[in-house]
Amino acid sequence: MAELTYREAVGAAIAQEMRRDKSVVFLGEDVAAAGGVFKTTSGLLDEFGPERVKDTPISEQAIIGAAMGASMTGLRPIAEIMFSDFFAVCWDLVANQIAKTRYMTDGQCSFPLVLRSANGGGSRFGAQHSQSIENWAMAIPGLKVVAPSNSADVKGLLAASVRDPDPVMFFEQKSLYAIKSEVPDGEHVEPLGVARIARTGTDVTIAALAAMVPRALNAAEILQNEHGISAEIVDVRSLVPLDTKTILDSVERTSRLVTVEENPRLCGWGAEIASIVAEELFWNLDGPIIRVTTPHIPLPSADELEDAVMPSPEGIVQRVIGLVD
Amino acid sequence: MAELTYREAVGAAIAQEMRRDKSVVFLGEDVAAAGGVFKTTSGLLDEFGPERVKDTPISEQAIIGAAMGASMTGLRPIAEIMFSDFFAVCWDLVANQIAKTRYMTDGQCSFPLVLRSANGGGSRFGAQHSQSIENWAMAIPGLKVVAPSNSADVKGLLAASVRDPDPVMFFEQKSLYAIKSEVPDGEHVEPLGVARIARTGTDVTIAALAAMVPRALNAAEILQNEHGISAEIVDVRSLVPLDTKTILDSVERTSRLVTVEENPRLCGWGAEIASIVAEELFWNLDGPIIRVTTPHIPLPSADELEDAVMPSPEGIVQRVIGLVD
Amino acid sequence: MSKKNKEVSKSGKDRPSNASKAGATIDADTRIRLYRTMYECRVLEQRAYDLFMQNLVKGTSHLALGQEAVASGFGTAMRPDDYTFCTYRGHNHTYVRGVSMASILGELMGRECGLLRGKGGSMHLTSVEHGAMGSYAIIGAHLPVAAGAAWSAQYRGTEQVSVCFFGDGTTNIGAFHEALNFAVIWNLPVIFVCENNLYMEYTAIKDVTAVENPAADRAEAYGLESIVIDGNDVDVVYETAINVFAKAREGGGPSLIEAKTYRHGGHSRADPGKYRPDEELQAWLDRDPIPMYRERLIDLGIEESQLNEIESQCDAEIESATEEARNSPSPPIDIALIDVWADGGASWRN
Amino acid sequence: MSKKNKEVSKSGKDRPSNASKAGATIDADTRIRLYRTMYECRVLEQRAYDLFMQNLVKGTSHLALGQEAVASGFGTAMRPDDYTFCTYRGHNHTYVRGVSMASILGELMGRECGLLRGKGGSMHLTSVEHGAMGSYAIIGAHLPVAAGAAWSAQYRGTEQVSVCFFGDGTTNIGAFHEALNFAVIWNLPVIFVCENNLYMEYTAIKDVTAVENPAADRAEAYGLESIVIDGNDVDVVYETAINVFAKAREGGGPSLIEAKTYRHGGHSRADPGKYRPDEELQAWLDRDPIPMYRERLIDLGIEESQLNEIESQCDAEIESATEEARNSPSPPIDIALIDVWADGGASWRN
Ligand SMILES: Cc1ncc(C[n+]2csc(CCOP(=O)(O)OP(=O)(O)O)c2C)c(N)n1
Ligand SMILES: Cc1ncc(C[n+]2csc(CCOP(=O)(O)OP(=O)(O)O)c2C)c(N)n1
Ligand SMILES: [Mg+2]
Ligand SMILES: [Mg+2]
Repeated sequence: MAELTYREAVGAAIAQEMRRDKSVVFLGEDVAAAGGVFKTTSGLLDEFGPERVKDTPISEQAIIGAAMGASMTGLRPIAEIMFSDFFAVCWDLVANQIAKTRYMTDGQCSFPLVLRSANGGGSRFGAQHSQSIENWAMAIPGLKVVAPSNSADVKGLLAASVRDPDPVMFFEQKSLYAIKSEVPDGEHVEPLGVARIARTGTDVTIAALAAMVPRALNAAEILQNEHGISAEIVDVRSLVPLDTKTILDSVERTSRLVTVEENPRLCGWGAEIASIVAEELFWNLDGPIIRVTTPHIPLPSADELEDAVMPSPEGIVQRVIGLVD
Repeated sequence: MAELTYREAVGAAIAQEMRRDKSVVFLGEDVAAAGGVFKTTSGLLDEFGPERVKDTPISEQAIIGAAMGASMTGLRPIAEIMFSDFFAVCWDLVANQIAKTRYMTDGQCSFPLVLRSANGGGSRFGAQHSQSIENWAMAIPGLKVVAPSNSADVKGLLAASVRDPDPVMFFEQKSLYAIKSEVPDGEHVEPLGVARIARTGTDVTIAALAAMVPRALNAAEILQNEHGISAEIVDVRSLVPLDTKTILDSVERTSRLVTVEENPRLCGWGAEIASIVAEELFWNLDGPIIRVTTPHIPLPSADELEDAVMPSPEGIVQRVIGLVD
Repeated sequence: MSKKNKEVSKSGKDRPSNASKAGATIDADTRIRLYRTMYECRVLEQRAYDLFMQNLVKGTSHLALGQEAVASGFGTAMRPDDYTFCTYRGHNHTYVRGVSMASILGELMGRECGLLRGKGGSMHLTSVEHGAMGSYAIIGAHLPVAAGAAWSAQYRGTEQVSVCFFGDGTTNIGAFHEALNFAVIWNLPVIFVCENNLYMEYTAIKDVTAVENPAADRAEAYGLESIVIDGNDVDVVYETAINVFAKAREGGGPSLIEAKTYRHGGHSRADPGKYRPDEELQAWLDRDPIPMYRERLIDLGIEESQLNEIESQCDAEIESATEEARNSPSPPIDIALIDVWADGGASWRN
Repeated sequence: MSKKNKEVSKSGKDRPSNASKAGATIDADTRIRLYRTMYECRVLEQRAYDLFMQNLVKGTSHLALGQEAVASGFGTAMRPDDYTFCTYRGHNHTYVRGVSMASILGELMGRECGLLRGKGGSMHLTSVEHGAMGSYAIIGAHLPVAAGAAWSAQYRGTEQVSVCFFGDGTTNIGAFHEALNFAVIWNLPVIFVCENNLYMEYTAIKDVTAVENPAADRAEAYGLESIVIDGNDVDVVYETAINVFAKAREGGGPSLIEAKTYRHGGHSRADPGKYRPDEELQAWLDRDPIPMYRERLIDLGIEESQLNEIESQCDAEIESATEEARNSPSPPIDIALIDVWADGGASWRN
């Protein structure tokens, strides 16, 4: 097993898939010659050439539209949207066109494409470059939604996303790009729609995603060491398809659920999971379902302010203690 | 009290506010000379003239951008987006600019504007002209979100939206446009953020919005007459601000909650309300929280197909019986 | 049936001069095919209108009555594996690729025989089998998608061309601008065809556009040639199409064509189109592409009886297509819950 | 570069001829003001860079070192109640409206004295009090917003003008197209200023744009005059601004200006800008607007001592502003939870 940064795992996954399948092409702003503004795709232009690795103008509708048109005519494009906030300038192509056209055409068209983007806060970029928009995507029927928390999952899930016959929104948490962790050697593909128990526990289930996974793990350590509470951490990994089985099994065992979302409070994915558990496991629950989220505010830029509002290990610990005590 | 259609109530509210306040201006596609494609704004051009009632090109980003720029410099614009699905072509202006700029500027800018749109299904318009996107808006901090179910609320809440100092997304349910109901005479303004108990009941609380309110009321009649179940119907009316007090009070009394959403399943507003109740009223609940939604699919066009997938009174009745029995 | 078209110009009338030039290279069989195609489109959409008025078409419907020359001219010039991207006003564009009348009417009526079995409706006709890659109902979206299909063809080296039809109103939306620039810098085999019918829904394009020719006057902003053609003259349309297809297939890159035309009816549903001046409407009815072309064919020596024969065939076809669609059952309800995903399902959980 | 740059004035330097023409109408006080403003911008952003390298500016920062003539020329020509809309590369555009150096540096450093008390950061400088209506960080968004402010001024009859600054890369996004058309058809008092610094982030604009002058070559697509100016010559910028402001205030409608310029540094943060050829960078460093203008002023008879004096004043100003910002505390945490709504709150429920 090699250690790769989360950033390197992105490039490794794309390279793995481009080597395997000539129909995989890649486009985005500053992705080719410059290797991406987060340096996730350095080296791809050199290896695969300008026919397959393409720099675009600042035209997100054209980027996504091109990926859509190419995917429905035989290619498997990967498109990068630099910051996930910018999906707002091309949301029609994503939410109204790509997501709906298979259904509307009675299954005639397929859209095997991946839309990758840097998502989430913690980098002091301010409200328009820090959003966690995985819940925007989850709300749209027809999109698969993936958000990995570590390098191995980046590589395996991105590879699976490229191979998937449906459109996948692949959210990379930008504050994780520099983090190293182990990635299996050789070809690595991890199925979509399978959550991962990142830590086993017996008193409470904490469901988390992307950057919230290390924070939840951190909280679990504190809970164990300082409060004798045993938390099970579920890394949700894929919001669509959602591995409700793993989540429900865990809550059945622990009888308590806390979700930890980076997105602002209203209509986050945690609400969806909470509502599933409140319907399907109501009689097993030993207490209220708690959601830890960013407040329903845009993210501030200054470091102390941003840190104060995003879910923190300490904040998670407080909420869990309140629930379990 | 006069009887007005839901459609006429829209025009009546705009006219009432334009008469009162010269800073209110109105723009959109085909809204002036043609009076709107849903004929909601007929007569406004004649009464207020082409300086205040303006037809635009098919340029939704320019429409919303113009409303934003005008609102931050002294006007109170009302902008129409013809079908709410089209917010996807201008979502950046709505979600990233209008919603966030007051916060980002430390409160320097105000955006007293209203974005009106025809929302929802039931008119056989197919997947790109039938969405209920109130949950898209609810997910964005900085937007107020209103969706009336009857003519009086259209008039009162639209008037209040125009007077509100913050951006309001005002969703008109297009299948309700032709429905008549009573509207108070004279100036009518109804505060935002207050839910309405549309029917009192004791066994279960059903929270509904817009076109789902008459369906829920219909279901309540069947439940009462055929099953002896007394359902309380809460017309949520405003998703942001959300009148959690009225909802929680009702559930406290009935001990059971069913939400009826028109939007597709994942991350709908019902999930948010379910999660609030699952946290704050957990110990009062006598059973699981049930969400009735459209399945997580795009809406089909053919009438039988569309009717089969949207929440129906019969469907609501079935779910409530399952819960209360 | 094979009189040389030089004589066209002799017959005079208000026919643009480039029409007769076009005539010079179009053979009689093609002309007959162009006429038949236009006539078929006409009866198809007239029937759609009747069915709408009988409340057998629900929701909405956008007809291109009067604009048949554009669809027919381009459709006839296409290779079977070329791609068509069109709008909600796309019945003709879909039909000319070889889709049956019954499956179009069936879709409008939400019947099982419908092209999409009722899941898409009037605004979303698609037949991938015929290269009809979809009818798009949100203004502007399909321009970049058409560019994407052209990119794919270029990458795969197939010499397929992607053709994108849209209205005058579409030239003012952002996606138009992005797609045009994109297509040019990547030198894509895509043809953008603006059908300028002078109106958006109820608003005249001239009232909301900074230039006179909303597409052609912007061509230079993308380094493209400015091309305005008479969209009611099917010879002109056809010949223009042949030229830009050849250019695209040879690696000459994209083209933007503005075809001036007019819709005889309203924008959609039962819109009577009253916002249009009577004289304007009349002038365009006088330039109805179908009788205009009929007259030309007769001038060219084609037997009227042959045209009559074609017309009766089409009239019979539309009757049987209507019967087929009317007799088709409602789609099975369970198809509403399939085909969100490529595995055929709609499930978001395990 | 532009056709206007061909003649060389008698001083023998590569000064465009229209610059000396511009000189003819600009009085000495204004020239001094232009020089001082450019110099202030320069020291302000050099300091911002130093603070970034010391890790006192977090997140990101986009400098316009080398582009000071555009901000200074336009800023000096504005009326105090005009509106500025700019981008993340907007420190200078905000500063020239009268905002203090300390509040700008404080915002970059996330301090309480910051213009937005740390809630916006480097990319969102705004001072409504000074007509600086915001710095927008998603490409294209502010063009329609600036048009909206112009619409408001037109409706209120105030003769205010709205000025919108953006980069070359912004000309390829949809909002550019929509805003331009919209401004023209409503004849709005808005001035669109494209600062063409030849690059987007790390990609050259020429590699992704169908025309040579990404803004000016599109002016005609909106019925506008095509205007390219030397954005490094503050006289040219100032005089151009005076002209288009006068036109806008008289009801003459919008203008689009393309100002050719160059950023001396990278796109953002610590980008060394290595994707740019050395000779290109050197040629533009040789045309640095500040020494170029200094020389011209001396040629025109302004005492060098006066310029030295101005420079020392600015150098002192930036030191004290830096001290003020450094000494300012972190913002109180509770401001993170206010001002989502006009009532000052952030609550979504009762
Ligand atoms: C983004 C968007 N805005 C508005 C509409 C509503 N709409 C449907 S058709 C139409 C007019 C389009 O005009 P044009 O492009 O000229 O095409 P035509 O209908 O004349 O063929 C409008 C405004 C839409 N479908 N999508
Ligand atoms: C919609 C959108 N796409 C991409 C970006 C990322 N981005 C920020 S600045 C920039 C380059 C902009 O270039 P230009 O318009 O020339 O302005 P400059 O930075 O040169 O001043 C890009 C691509 C963005 N902020 N918004
Ligand atoms: Mg039109
Ligand atoms: Mg630039």
